[in-house]
Amino acid sequence: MSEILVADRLSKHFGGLIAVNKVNFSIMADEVTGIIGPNGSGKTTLFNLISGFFPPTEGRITFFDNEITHIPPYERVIKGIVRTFQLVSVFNSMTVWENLVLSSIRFKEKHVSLRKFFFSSAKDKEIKENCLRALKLVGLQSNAQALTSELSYGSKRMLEIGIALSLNPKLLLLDEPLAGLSDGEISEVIDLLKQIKKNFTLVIIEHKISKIINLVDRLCVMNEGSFICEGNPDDALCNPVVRECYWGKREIS
Amino acid sequence: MGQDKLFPAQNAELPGAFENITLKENHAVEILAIAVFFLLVTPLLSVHRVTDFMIFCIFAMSFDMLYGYMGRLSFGQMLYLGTGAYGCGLFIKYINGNPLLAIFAGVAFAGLLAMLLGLIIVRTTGACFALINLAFNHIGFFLVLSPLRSITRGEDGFGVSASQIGSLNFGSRPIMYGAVFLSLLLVFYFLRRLTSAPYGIMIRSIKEDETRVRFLGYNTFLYKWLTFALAGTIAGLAGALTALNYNYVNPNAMDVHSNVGVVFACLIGGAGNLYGAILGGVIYMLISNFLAIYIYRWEMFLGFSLLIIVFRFRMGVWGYIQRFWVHKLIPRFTKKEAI
Amino acid sequence: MHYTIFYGLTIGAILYFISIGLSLTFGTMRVINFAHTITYTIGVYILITFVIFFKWSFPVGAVLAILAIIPIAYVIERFIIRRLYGDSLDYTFIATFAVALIGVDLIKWIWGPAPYPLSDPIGKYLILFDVSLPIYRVLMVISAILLFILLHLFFKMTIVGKIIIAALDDKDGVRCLGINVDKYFSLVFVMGSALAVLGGIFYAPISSIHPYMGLAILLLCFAVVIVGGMGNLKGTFLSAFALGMLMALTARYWPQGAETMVFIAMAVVLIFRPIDI
Amino acid sequence: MLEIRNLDVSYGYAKVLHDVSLNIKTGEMVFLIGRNGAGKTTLLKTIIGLLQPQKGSIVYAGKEISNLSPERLYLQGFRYVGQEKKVFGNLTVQENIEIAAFASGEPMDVSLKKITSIYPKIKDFLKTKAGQLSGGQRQILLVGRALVGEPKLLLIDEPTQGLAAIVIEEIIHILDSLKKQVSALIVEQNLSLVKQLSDRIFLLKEGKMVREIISKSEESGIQDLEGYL
Repeated sequence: MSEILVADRLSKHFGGLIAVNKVNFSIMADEVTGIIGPNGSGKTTLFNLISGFFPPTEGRITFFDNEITHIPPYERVIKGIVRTFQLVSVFNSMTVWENLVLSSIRFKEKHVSLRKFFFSSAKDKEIKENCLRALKLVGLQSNAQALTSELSYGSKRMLEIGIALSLNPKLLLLDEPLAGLSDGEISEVIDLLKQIKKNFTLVIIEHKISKIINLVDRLCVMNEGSFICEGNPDDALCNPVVRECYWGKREIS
Repeated sequence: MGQDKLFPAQNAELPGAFENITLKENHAVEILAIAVFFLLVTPLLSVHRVTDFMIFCIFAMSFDMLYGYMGRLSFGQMLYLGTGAYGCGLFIKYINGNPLLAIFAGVAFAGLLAMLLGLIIVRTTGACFALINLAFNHIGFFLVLSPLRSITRGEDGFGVSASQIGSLNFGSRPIMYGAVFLSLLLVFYFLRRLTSAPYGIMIRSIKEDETRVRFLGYNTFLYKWLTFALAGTIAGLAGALTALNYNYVNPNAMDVHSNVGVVFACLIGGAGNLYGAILGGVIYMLISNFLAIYIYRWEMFLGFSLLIIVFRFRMGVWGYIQRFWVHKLIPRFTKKEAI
Repeated sequence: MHYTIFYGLTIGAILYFISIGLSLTFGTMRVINFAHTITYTIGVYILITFVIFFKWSFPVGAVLAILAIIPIAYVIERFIIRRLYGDSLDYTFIATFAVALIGVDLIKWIWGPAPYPLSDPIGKYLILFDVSLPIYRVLMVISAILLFILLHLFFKMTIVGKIIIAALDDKDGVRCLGINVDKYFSLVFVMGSALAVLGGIFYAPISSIHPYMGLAILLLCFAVVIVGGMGNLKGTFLSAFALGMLMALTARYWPQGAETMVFIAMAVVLIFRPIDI
Repeated sequence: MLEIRNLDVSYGYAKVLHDVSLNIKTGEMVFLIGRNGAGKTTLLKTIIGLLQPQKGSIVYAGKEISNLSPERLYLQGFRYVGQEKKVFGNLTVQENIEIAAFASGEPMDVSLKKITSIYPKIKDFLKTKAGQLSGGQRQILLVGRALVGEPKLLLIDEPTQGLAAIVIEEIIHILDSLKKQVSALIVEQNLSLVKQLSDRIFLLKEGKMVREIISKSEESGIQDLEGYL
C-alpha cells in the first residue's frame, strides 16, 4: 500500500467563509475511503480542490509524487483523477452511447489517433464496442440508443459512473453517488461499487453512513472544514467527537 | 499501471444492441441528394443566382459550426468572409492572377486571422461572444475602409480579374458554377465527417456543459479555438468565391450589418444541423433575391421575422421536418424489427 | 496636450453616460441589451425633430427627448426582455438585435437615411491653460461627474437603490421579502435608456446624426463595460474615462486608430480576466 | 392554518415530490426531516411560490395559494429563509433590515426593536457589510429579517447547517423564543434540536411523506427516525 494522493494543509476560503480549513489528507492505493460529515462541512469543496474545479487558497496536493495543485482539471483527468458530481451531470441532449464516446476513446491510450478523432464516424465499430462495454458494466446496454433525457435519475447516475469508469481512473472520486436515489437504485449502485472496488481506488462522499459502512475500508469524518476523525469505520463511528457532531449531544446507547 | 483494469478480457462477447438500430450513415447518398437538389434548382433560377446561393450556403454552414453545434453565437462572421474576399482579390491584384492560388490565399488569410483572434474571442461565451465578434468585425470594416485605403481602395473597392489557367476561365459563369458547386459538396462532406466523428460529439458536448467536458479530460479551450478557426477558414472560402463570382471586392463583403443575414438563415433553417444551414441559406437567399423587391422595408422585415423565430419558431424548418420524421416515419420502420 | 486631455475627458463623459445603462442592465438582468443602440438613436432623432424642425430651444428638446424615450424603453423591457427572462441569453441577444434593426428602419422611414448636422447650442468658449474650451463640453464633463455622484448617492441612500443592489446579490431573496423585483428591473432599464439618451444629446452636436450612429458607440461602451466590470458602477466610471483618454491620446498620434485602440485594450483585459456570460 | 394536499412537484425532468400532504396548525412549530435529496427544500420552495406544483393544492386560511408568487405570499405573512444563508452582501446589516421593513411597510425602529429583542448583540454590527458576517450571524440576520412585518408562518431551511455548536445553541434559543408567536415549518437534520423544539415532525423520504410523529414524547418514534436518516 502506498499513498497515491497527498493533500498538505489544504485550505479554501470563500470571502469570509472558510470551507476547508488546513486539511492534511492522504489516499492509499486500492483502498476505499469514505468521507462523511454534515451538510456544509466542506466535503464537496474538498473534492472540488482535488479535482481542480478551483484552486486552493493555500496548501498543496501531490498525486503520485507530482505536485498537481495548480494544473487544470483536464490534465488531472489524464493523470487519472476522475470525479462524478453531486447533481448528476450527463449530456441530456444526446443518446446514451454518445455520452460515452468522449470518455471511451481515450480508453487504452491517452488519445486515439487524430484521424480517428476528427474523421472516423463516432458510430465506428471499435468506438461503439468500447461504449457498449462500459454500458454493459453499469447495466444500461439495452438503453444504448435512448435519449439520455428520457432515463430515470437512477439510470443517469449509473451512466455517470459508467462514464467515469471508462476514463480508466487511478483515483475515482464519487460525490454523493446515492443522493436522490430510491432504495432499489441505491442497492444497484452499491453492488456496482462493490464490484469495481477491487480494481479502482475510490473515495466516496456520503451524507449517510449506514449505506456505505460495509463498503469502505477507511472512514474520514469532516466537520466545519476539517477532519475530526479518520480510521477504521467502526472505530470512527464510536468516536465520541463524531457522535457529538453527527447526532447532536444526545447519547445513543 | 497502463493496463486496462476495467475489462481484462478483451474478447468478451458483445450484446447485439447496436445491430438493428442505426440507419447507417451514408455520406455518398447525402452528397448526391444535395448535388441533385442544387442541379434541379438551377434551371428554375439562373446559373449566376444559384452560384450565389451556394456560396451563401457555405457561409451558413461555417456559421452553423459555431452557433448550431458549439453554441457560440457570433455576430461577426462577416469579418472572415470579408478577409477571404479581400485576401483573394488583393492576391490577384498585386501578386498573381492564378485563381486557384488566390482562393488559397483568401482562405489562408481568413484562417490565420481566425486563429489569431480566436485566442481572445473564444474565452468568452453567450452575448459577450456575439458582441466581441461584432466589435472585431467593426474594426475590420473600418480598417479596409480608411487606414488601408491605399491598398483596398476604400469604399470604391476594386475589380478582380483572375487570369486563365489553361481552359479554366473563372470569368465564365458555368466554370464558376462548377467550382462553387464542387466547393459546396466538399465543404459539406468535410463538415459532415467532422460532425459525425467524436469531434462532433465534443463540440455538441461543449454546447451543453463545458465544465463537464473539462472533467472528461479534454482541454476545451483547444477545441473551441479549433472550431472557431475552422469556421473562420470556411467563411474565408465563401469570401474568396464571392470575390471571384462578382469579379469585384468592396467593403460590403465585410459589412457588420450583413451578419444578421447568416444568423437569420441559420435560425430559420434550424440551428445545429448542416441540412438546416443549407436549407436556411437557400430560404434566406430566395427571400432576399425575390421577395426583397416587394418588401419595401427590408430591415424591419428581418427584425420582425427574427422576433417571430425567437418567440415561436426556434426549431427552424429542418427541426420540424426532423420531428415529423422521428415521430411519424421512424416508428413505422422500427416497429417491425423491435419484436 | 492640454487639449488632448480635455478631449479625452469629453469622450469619457459620453462613454460613461451611455455605458451606465448597459452595465446596469447586465448587472441586474444579466442581459446584454443590444436595443440600447436604438433607444439612444431614437432619443437623438426626437431631439433634432424639436430643435431643427420645430425650432424649439435645445434644453426643451432635450427634456422632451428623454421623456419620450421612457415609454419606448419600457415597452422593450416589458414585451421583449422580460418574456425571454431565464431563457438562453443568445435568444435575448438576437431579439434585442431584431428590435435594433426594426428601430433603424423606423428611423430611416420617418427621418430618412441622410445624416443631420446639429450645431453647438451654446457656442461660447472658455479659456483655460491657454486652450479655448467649448463651454458645452465643459458642461458635459461636469454633468458626467455629477451623474456619478448622484448615482452613487441613489444606490447608497435611497431604498429603491438599495433594493436594486440587493437584487444584484440575490434576486429570489428580494422576491421572498415581498418586493416585486421585475418592477425595479424595469426601472433600471428605463433609467439606463434615459441616461443613454442624455449621453446622445450631449454627443449629438459634436458628431453626425445618422440611423446607424448607435452601433459604433454601443461597441465602444461594451468595451467600457468589459474593462470596468459588468454591473460595477465605479469600475464603469473609471474605465469610461480611462478609455476616453486612451482614445484621445491615440487620436493625437494616429487619428484613425482611436477606436481600434479601445478594442485592443478590451482584448488585453479579456486575456487576463476572462468572463462568463 | 396551512394545508397541503397531494402535492406533486417536478424539477426539470425529475419528479421530486410525490403526493405529499401535510398540515400546520396555528402557533405550531413543525419540523420536516429526511435525507439529502428527499425533497425537503423543494417542498419549502413550492410553498413559498418559487416553484410551481404540477398537481395538488396548498390552502392557507381557506384560500388556495399554490399559484401565488412569493411577493404576494409575503404580504399574507409567509416568511422564507433559504438554505444558502444568502444575505445581501453588499449592503450593511441595517440596510438589509431596512429593505425588509420597506417591503412590509413597518417603521424601521419597530423592526429593529423586534430583532434586538431576540438577539441583542445585533446592535454591534448594524453598520457592518452583511457579506462580512460569519455563517451564524448571517443566519440570525436572516431569521431576524423574517420577523419584520407581521409574520404568520416561518419557513426555514436548515437553520443550523454548517454552524458551530455555540451558534446552534443560540439559534435554538431564538427559535424557542419564537414559539407560540408564529407558526413555523422548519427543515432540519439535527435531531437533538428537532426533539427539543418540535410540536410535530414529518418525515419525508424519496419525495413521499412517510410518517408523522404527533408529539415529542413519543421517544421511540424519534429513535426510529435515526435509522431513516
